[in-house]
Amino acid sequence: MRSAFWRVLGLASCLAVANFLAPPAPAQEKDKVFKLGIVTFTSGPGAESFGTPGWNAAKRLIEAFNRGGELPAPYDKIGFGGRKVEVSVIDESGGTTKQVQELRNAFDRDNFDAIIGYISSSNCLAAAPVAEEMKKLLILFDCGTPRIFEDREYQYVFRNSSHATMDNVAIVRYLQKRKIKLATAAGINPDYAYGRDNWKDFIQSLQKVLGTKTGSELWPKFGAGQYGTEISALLQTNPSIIHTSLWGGDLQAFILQAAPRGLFKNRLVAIMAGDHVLHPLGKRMPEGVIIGARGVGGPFAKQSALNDWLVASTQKHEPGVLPSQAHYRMTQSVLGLKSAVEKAMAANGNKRPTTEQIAAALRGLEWDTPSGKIKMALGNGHQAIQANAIGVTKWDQKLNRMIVTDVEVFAAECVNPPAGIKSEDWIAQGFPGAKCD
Amino acid sequence: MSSRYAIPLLAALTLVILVVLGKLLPAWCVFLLVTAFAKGLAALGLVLIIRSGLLSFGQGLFYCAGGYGAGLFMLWGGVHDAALLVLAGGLVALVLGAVIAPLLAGYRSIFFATLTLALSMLAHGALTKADFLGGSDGLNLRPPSFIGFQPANSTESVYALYVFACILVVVFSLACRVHFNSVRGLLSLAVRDNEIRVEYLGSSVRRVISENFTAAAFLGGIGGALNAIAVAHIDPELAFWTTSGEFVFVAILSGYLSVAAVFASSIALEFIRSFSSQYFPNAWQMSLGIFMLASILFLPNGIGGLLQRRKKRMKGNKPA
Amino acid sequence: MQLASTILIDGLIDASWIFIVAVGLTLIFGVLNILNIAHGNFYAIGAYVAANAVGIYYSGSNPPMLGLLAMTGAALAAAIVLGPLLERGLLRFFYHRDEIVLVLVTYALFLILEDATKLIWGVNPYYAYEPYSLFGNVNVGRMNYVGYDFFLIGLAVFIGIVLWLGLNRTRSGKVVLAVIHDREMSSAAGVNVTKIFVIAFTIGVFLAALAGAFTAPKISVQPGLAVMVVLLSFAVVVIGGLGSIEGAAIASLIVGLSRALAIHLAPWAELFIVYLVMAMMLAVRPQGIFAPTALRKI
Amino acid sequence: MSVVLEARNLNKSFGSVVAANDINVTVNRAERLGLIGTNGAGKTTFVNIVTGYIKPDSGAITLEGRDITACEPRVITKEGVCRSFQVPQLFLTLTTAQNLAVAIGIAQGQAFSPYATIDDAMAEAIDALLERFRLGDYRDQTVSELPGGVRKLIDIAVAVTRKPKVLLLDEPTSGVAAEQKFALMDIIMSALDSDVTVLFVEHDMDIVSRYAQRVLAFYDGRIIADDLPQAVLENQTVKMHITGTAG
Repeated sequence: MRSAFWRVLGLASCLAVANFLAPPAPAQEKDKVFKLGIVTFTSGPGAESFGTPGWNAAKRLIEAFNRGGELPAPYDKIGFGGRKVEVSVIDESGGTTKQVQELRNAFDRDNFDAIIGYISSSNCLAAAPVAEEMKKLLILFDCGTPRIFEDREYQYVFRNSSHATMDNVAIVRYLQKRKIKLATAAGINPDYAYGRDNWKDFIQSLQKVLGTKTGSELWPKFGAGQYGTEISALLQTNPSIIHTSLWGGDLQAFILQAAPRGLFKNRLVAIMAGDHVLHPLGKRMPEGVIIGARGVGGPFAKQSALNDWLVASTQKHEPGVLPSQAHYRMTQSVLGLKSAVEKAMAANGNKRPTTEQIAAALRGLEWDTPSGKIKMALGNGHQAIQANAIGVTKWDQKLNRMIVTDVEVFAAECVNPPAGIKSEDWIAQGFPGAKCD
Repeated sequence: MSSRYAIPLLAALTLVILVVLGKLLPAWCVFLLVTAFAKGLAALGLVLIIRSGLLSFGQGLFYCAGGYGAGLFMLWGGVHDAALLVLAGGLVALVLGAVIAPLLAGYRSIFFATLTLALSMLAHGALTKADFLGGSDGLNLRPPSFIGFQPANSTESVYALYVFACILVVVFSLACRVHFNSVRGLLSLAVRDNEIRVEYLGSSVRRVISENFTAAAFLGGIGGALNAIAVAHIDPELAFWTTSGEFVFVAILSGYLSVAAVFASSIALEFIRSFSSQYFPNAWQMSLGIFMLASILFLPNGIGGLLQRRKKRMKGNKPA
Repeated sequence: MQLASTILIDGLIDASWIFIVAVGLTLIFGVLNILNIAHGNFYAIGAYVAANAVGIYYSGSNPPMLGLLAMTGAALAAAIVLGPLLERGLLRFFYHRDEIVLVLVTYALFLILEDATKLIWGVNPYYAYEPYSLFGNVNVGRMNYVGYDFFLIGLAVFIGIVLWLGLNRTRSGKVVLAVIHDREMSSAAGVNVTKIFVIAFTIGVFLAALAGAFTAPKISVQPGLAVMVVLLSFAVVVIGGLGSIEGAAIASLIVGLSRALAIHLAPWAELFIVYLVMAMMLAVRPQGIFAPTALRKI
Repeated sequence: MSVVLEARNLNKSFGSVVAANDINVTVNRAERLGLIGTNGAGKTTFVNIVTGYIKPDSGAITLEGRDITACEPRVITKEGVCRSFQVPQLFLTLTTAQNLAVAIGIAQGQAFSPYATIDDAMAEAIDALLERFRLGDYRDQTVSELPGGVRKLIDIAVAVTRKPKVLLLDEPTSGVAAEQKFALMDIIMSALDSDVTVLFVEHDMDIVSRYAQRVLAFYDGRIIADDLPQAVLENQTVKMHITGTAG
């Protein structure tokens, strides 16, 4: 018995000490660089559509910053305010317990100055209070749930892109603006919180604005891959519009299986986050599908020096690939952080700012990105709002790729709730305070 | 020293050492130990079932029940004391276990394993659908207090959590150790070895299995509640089959002979995972898989078997 | 009426796919007594190699129909490489261990192959869409189907019959059945169990890879495929009775039809319908529909 | 003499095989009964029916007048009918002492009190039992490492922890070398209390005639003779079908 206990304690302390001794870099070097961690899916179902594009975008951006002068002003300074940035990736797979462990390790063991990350809403929810408790800077980049800044206040946690409410509100506004009459609406959404929230936002907005009746609601399992029966059910009920928040491999499989069966003919299909499958599917993506890109990015991006840089850098490293929502949302996040660090530095007499100073600088900040201006308008200046665009897919013979036409862009204040009201209530009350040109 | 006091004394000593060790280690490491302890407690429960010759692939169900039990007790009941929360989580799992146990006690081997798996996947599905519990996104918990003590900062709260976890681990290890040595403990092994003889001695195999399963559920709930408090978040993933798979791995790696080995395995798993995430971000699952294969291959009786063998050899070498 | 026939056809299409996916798992369990969690990885690998093969095949001007053979060939090649390698190089070291330990071994294998697949093929999607349009479209009543899905029904029936005949009507098949029934006895009777194990495992891997290969035209082949099919196959194999080909066929029908029923009539239940069927089935018939019953001798 | 166990009109068939064909037996207290018959004659089936492992198609078993036919083995054991097995049913990974501890714990109703340990009283009981069955040398050895004859003894020692009224021994000397059989039976018989009713299945006629007071001869699921050992062994039908010494 005794030896057992000792041995175990020995093992534990050996492991611990080994860990303890290994990582810390010399203090001097630590001061010079800004250590940035990116948490994103590098494995599993999220890797292809959002995880890897997000990480690629961050990596290239940081590389460009470190070389300096590659991006247009105001992003032409080296690194973050002259400080080189060291960036590394952490896999988001493995569940919330693992993510909380890894976040603690990242701040406490690996001394990251800031973390940008999380695609999964449950990981965002779990990670945010940890960063807050540790008083470390965390910027959420992709997850959709509005709950994070609506449920509590944060000092150290930000989301440099909008939450998911506008993705669906914008589609409904689009239908309204284009005066499309719809008798019934059906939904096919993945059966987990993200899919359920999206459908709820969509159908409630639709009922408020157009008074459309609800048709069938289908709830395939996340990662199901087989949609034959769902497609039959949709054909059977024959709704005027089908809404979906499927994404990644699921969305591609759905489209590949639905298109040959004529699901996209004679009715509207609205894919709230559809831009990221345009490039991989190419010609197999049907025409006439209403899509959004969770912001004015991807095929909706307006010509600007910043956007030109993003497109050029993406195509240089991934020939033939056009940047999509994950690239844009990551770019937004990194640019926001850079702006905040540099603003805080200027306020601090060009000395290295503290985490608190960076957070103060980021709070309520506005900055330019390839997807337009981002404003930290909600959650006491911690939650961004941004404009959104909706359009319809069309094959462009000349460019030999799918483009979007009939685009409508909605101002950030038009499709996002104002400060102080929960998204749910905002929709339920009929969008009070919305400012649409 | 009488052998009667040897084990409690050793437990007290271990607690002191662990508590001191926690002061010396960095906070991230201490936190990793807390989560390892939480998983270890659930795996310890699984060991109880394994000792009666069965293996549950649904221990995550109780880990999840404990987590939600503690979490909802905090969010709805307004209770913030860690001890009460963990107790609540344990009791919720205990009740659930006690209800399910008699239904499962007639199943053996792979059927027992798959049925427990199916039940925990059903719970996973149900929680994913439960919008009022946050669905798949789950719920955030608030920071706990520890018998009136409210930690002021991150380091303090991690350490308080760690001391609390150490107490749980030592208390339940002690309870299990004493139980393993008891007649009832032997009866579990007897069921595993030969159910027919147990029945022909006038004892009920179903009862042994039901009790062990319920006790395992309780420990799973305690572990789950501890994890919930530590991570401050609960979601249906806790009942997913991969969570249960981890407990199975820890339990198999530790073997059924030693309580300490359960926590050693759990700690080893967490550190290996953490290291491989750090050094091989693109192949951490592979490193974990290789570690699992190697440990199954080279430690056929688990870490506990290793300890036991050493002990035996030492005993054998003693001069007569 | 239309609804009933739609549910039936959807259920059948789903069932055939499920059967192709799960039958290899039940074969491996029957012969080797391994509940193989890595089954999904073989499925994923099958999808990847088929996508590669389709990509190469259709870039030339080859007869379109024979693309199906290219997919089969790719799956076969993957199985011939992986089957013997994993059975001889890994699994056999664990045969004397408890069956639960073997489950854990395949879980480790699952983790390893998951990353290995990603390291080989990366995270970008692969497509094998050409074969999906080979059979055109079929109208049943007002409902429009893709002919390829009916081809899959045929394929499932074909695989089922070949396996059944192979096991019940050939000499070597009967030997395999004998091994399924009583491993020690057949070993004592001079059956080369080692050889049977290698062959059965390889066939199991081939069936999984084949399932992946023929699913590839309908999906985007990318990370995360494996984990999706593991639990589904488990459920089917458990419902049908571990190790029973007939059971797997019936269970696939049950699961396929209950899924179709759920999606058409109670879509909210789709998420857990499979586990519900599985739990209910286990409660009623713990050994599955078809399972050899063992009575312990004292 | 008081009747302790009675079997009336027992019938049991497995498919086309009739394993018990109208079995009628009355057993008196403290009797020593030998059960003989070829393999498949129905001896073990009889033992299995009496102890509840197999339910008869018809007929009844009564213990001291109470019907126990429908009872589970566990209940029958508690009622005082205990048994050993042809292949000893022991806890192979436990030591001899632990096997006995489990048995004693169950017998004394302590097995389910979660923290009843092997205290001094139980250790004494274990040692006494080991002494009775001359198993002292094997006390702390794991059962799986012990030879067959020793396991037979442990199997019986475990069975008597409950102080049974009726003890059924299924081939207690099978698998033991011929020259050791008598020694083994001597140990067994001397270890048993004199008021225990013992039924033992045996192939060796010398053993039967030495240790049984009465013999039941089974053939084809029926009892073809039920008498004093000498009378049964000289019965012509028995000679023809069982002992093979006829003509």
